[in-house]
Amino acid sequence: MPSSKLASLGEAVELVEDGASITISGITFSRNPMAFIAALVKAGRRDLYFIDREPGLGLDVLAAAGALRGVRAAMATFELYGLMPTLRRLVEEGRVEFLEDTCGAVIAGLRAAAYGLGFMPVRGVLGSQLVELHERAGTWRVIRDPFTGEEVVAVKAIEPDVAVVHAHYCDEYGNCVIEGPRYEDELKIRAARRVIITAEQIVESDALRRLPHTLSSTSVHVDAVVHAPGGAWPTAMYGLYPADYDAIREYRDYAREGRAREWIEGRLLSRWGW
Amino acid sequence: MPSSKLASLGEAVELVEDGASITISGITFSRNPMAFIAALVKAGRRDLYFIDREPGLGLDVLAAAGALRGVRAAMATFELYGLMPTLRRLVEEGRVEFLEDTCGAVIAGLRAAAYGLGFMPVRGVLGSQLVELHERAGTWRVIRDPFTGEEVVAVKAIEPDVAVVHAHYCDEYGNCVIEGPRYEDELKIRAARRVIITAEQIVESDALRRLPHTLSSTSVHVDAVVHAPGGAWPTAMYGLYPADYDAIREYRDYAREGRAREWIEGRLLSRWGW
Amino acid sequence: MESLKPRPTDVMVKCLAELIRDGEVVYHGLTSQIPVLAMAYAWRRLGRRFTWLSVSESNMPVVERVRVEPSSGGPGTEPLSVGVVTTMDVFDLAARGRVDVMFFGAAQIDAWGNTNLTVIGSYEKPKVKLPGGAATAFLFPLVKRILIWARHDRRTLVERVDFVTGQGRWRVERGLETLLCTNKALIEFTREGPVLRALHPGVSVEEAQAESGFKLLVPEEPRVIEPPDELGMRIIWEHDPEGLRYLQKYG
Amino acid sequence: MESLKPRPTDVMVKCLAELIRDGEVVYHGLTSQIPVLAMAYAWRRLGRRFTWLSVSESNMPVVERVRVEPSSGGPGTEPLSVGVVTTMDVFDLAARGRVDVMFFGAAQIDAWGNTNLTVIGSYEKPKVKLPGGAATAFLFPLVKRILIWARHDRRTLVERVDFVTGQGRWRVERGLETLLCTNKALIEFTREGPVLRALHPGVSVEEAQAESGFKLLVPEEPRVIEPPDELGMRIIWEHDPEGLRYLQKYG
Repeated sequence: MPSSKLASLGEAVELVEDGASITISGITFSRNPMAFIAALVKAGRRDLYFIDREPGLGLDVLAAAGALRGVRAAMATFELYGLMPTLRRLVEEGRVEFLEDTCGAVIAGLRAAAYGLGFMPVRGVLGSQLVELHERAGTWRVIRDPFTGEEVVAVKAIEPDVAVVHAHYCDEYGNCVIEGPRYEDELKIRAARRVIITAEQIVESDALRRLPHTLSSTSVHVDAVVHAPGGAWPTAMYGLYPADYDAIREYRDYAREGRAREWIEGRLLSRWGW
Repeated sequence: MPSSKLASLGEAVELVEDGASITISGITFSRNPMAFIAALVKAGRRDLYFIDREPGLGLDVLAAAGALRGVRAAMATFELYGLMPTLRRLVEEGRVEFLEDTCGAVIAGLRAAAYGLGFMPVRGVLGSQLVELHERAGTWRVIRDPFTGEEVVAVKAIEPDVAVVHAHYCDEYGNCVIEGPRYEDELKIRAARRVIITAEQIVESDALRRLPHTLSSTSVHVDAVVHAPGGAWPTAMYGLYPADYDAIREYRDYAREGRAREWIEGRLLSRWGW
Repeated sequence: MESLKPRPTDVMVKCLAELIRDGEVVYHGLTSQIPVLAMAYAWRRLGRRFTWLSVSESNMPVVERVRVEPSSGGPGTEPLSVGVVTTMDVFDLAARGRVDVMFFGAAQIDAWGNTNLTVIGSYEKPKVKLPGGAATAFLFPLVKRILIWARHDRRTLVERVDFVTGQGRWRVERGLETLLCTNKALIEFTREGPVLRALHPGVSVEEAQAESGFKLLVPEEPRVIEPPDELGMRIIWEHDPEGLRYLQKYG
Repeated sequence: MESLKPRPTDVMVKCLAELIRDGEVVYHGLTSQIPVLAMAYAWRRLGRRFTWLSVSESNMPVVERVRVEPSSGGPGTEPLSVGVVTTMDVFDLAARGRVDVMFFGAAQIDAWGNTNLTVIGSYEKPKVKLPGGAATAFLFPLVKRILIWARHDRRTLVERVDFVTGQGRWRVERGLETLLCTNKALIEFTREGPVLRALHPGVSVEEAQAESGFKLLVPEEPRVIEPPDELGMRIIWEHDPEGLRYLQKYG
């Protein structure tokens, strides 16, 4: 039997060290692990390197809390609510480093790590100026297909120190299920060195027996399991609650005025008793 | 709306040409697309090249029907029922070519094809004599990781002409669900040029709405959908029927005596009205 | 329900909708409220039948129930999906040449259809840090027809983009269809150059050219994009009852 | 229920079971009725608690309900799995160094622990076409402890395998644990050579050596593998009521 991994937010946050690279679940305004992000802010984590495909609210909150040294993402956006209110400014001021990536290459890098490989090729990409950026950063290299001789971009494995994924339900060992859109979360779980699952519901393993579907994570992948009902708020949780766009817009307005911290403490941390 | 792909076994078998490379669903004695294999035998297909990770009954039936020119597999076994009764003899007599592969490399090759890539690296493998076989066959090449310089095996994409997958349920467009063990079937669906789904049940698309899980195939992957209840018999179908080991042992005994064809016609083809 | 009078944004929706064909595999990404409306318009007003996929990982949603939200990537926009189809799955299909249509935005676009979603100014010293190209660089070489929507002015339609996020030139040199719907016109990028194919009602060739930072080719009289009719406008409003499409200020 | 008298096959089951440790991640493949029984024995008789995964894509099955069948890859062997965990997923974990124990068969094995599951004779002109190594070549370099089961005779334990399917030497040179349970003995492959660690009851060092095609090292008196006791035998029979384990003729 694998060991029980149940932990509080405060205990699980100890798995993330200052300076760690981190990736989170969801997309812009959906299924971000906001409870855990609150815990990271509360714990005062610094110098995190944030990696994701299409992040939104969770990323800007970490940026506003001063937790980040760098970001690697294919797109960082507040969608109809405009540019990332805080991150945009920090990047423009040169206070946070930003490495722009592209979706297929992020996926290829995560796949390489998930499959225990040093690199993966990716189709497309050639011809974009992103290639220069990444060759300089040492994250991509243009190689030749050993069979056809064709030029192709090789993406170095992206193995975040920690993945934090908010799921629908999970047993104490880390067998979890995400419902609805997955984005790359099942891949992130497999690519990261450490995995923290926050879940709307903790279930008995027996409740997962006879489930005819694949698990989003297994006990072997997971280091901590945290019960965090409502843990994606104000982002959406498929089947359970919609995005709270009023709260997101409110955050955006505070952040544009440089008062994100107020909102984070008054509205987000307070929800978790901090 | 994608187009309806409903077809009879006889219509779908026209998608497989003599000489095609083919992969099938399941493993040894589980979820082989036996109805479709019966259709291939009935149609008298020849010179097929069979690709799979751990095939069993379906492969030997095709071998016994004289449908094969070659096989690429990591293991071809009748498990406790011994060596493949027909295939073993055909390979020993030099009448069917056999390229032995290894599980991780088969997966890597299928992944390459599924991701639209020319090749994929794979961990492990080095040090096995399989490397010589595949370098000679042009299917693997030892390359260096462009980032670390480490030696690694590159597997050329494995893109079968046709994948035939027996699933639990499917709509007319090809949106299908496999329950229980998947083996590599969802990957085979994505690697092959053409995909034929045979299903225990044809369902309305509306019955798949609100399904919070990922589909095993989508309409974009699939070329034909065949209603074939009991279509895995005598191999097992998770949740629906167990392997019919008496029938499998009976086939094995016939095949060992060189009378496989009798069993195939009397017991398998007859089930489908042939 | 607000005014049924079509605005330039609504004409953009129809312009994009008309570029979707029967039987195609169509995918939209983030901040794609206008493409979502174009897909709904193509389905309901133009009767086009295609495979509807999206960054929200929906598949064949009930189109009548589609509603745009401030995010086009969440579970709210396209309910009643047939199962879940991941973006990874769709991108793999794209890499295998199986995706026909994808929509992209652009902060800048040049005469080749190269797009910039990365930065205004230099990458190292950004004047404006843009959101990033998302799948742009990955999908530009892979998708059959790329439909771009952008504002029609000289800050957007530029001689030279500050950063080549989307490799339009790569596409155009290989004859892959690359089209731009602005709030004034429909432009197709070709080997010969950007061709002015159609104009919004009341926009002249001269105005379209004056607001472009590159030379437009006009080999034949551009057609006029008829604005959505009343039924079309009712459909657009049904899918966007709050008028979120106007937030991007295309008019 | 048949005889509770343990046979060599049952001793092999216990020999393998004792090599599974608490907390490990353990996976079995095809034709692995004996490893399945070893896992059940380790769980129920030895009280070992580990993560049970398998080629049947089960996860943490209810061990009491495990029943061996002619196939160890189908849904019948390990019912009541906690969800489905694919073999691909487990192999990826192995590639990341997260799988502790895997079982492999061998038609031939040499002093380095190199195994042959490919062919007797030459690959081009086979005398016997064997099933193939399955995951052998892939997993040999990746899994922490590899447990091999095989017949103890000079046709199996050979000086030189006809084909190196499993790269035992690669493992042994890197100090990775590689052990062999036969129907006579337990042998560990080490940098110094194959060490005779234990013997079945009634088997002498001389007999074990005489039936081996390579020289066994005996640095200390090999222990005797106590056969399963009555409770152990009842457990084995409960999981294999038809005695399928004896079909492979290990005695």
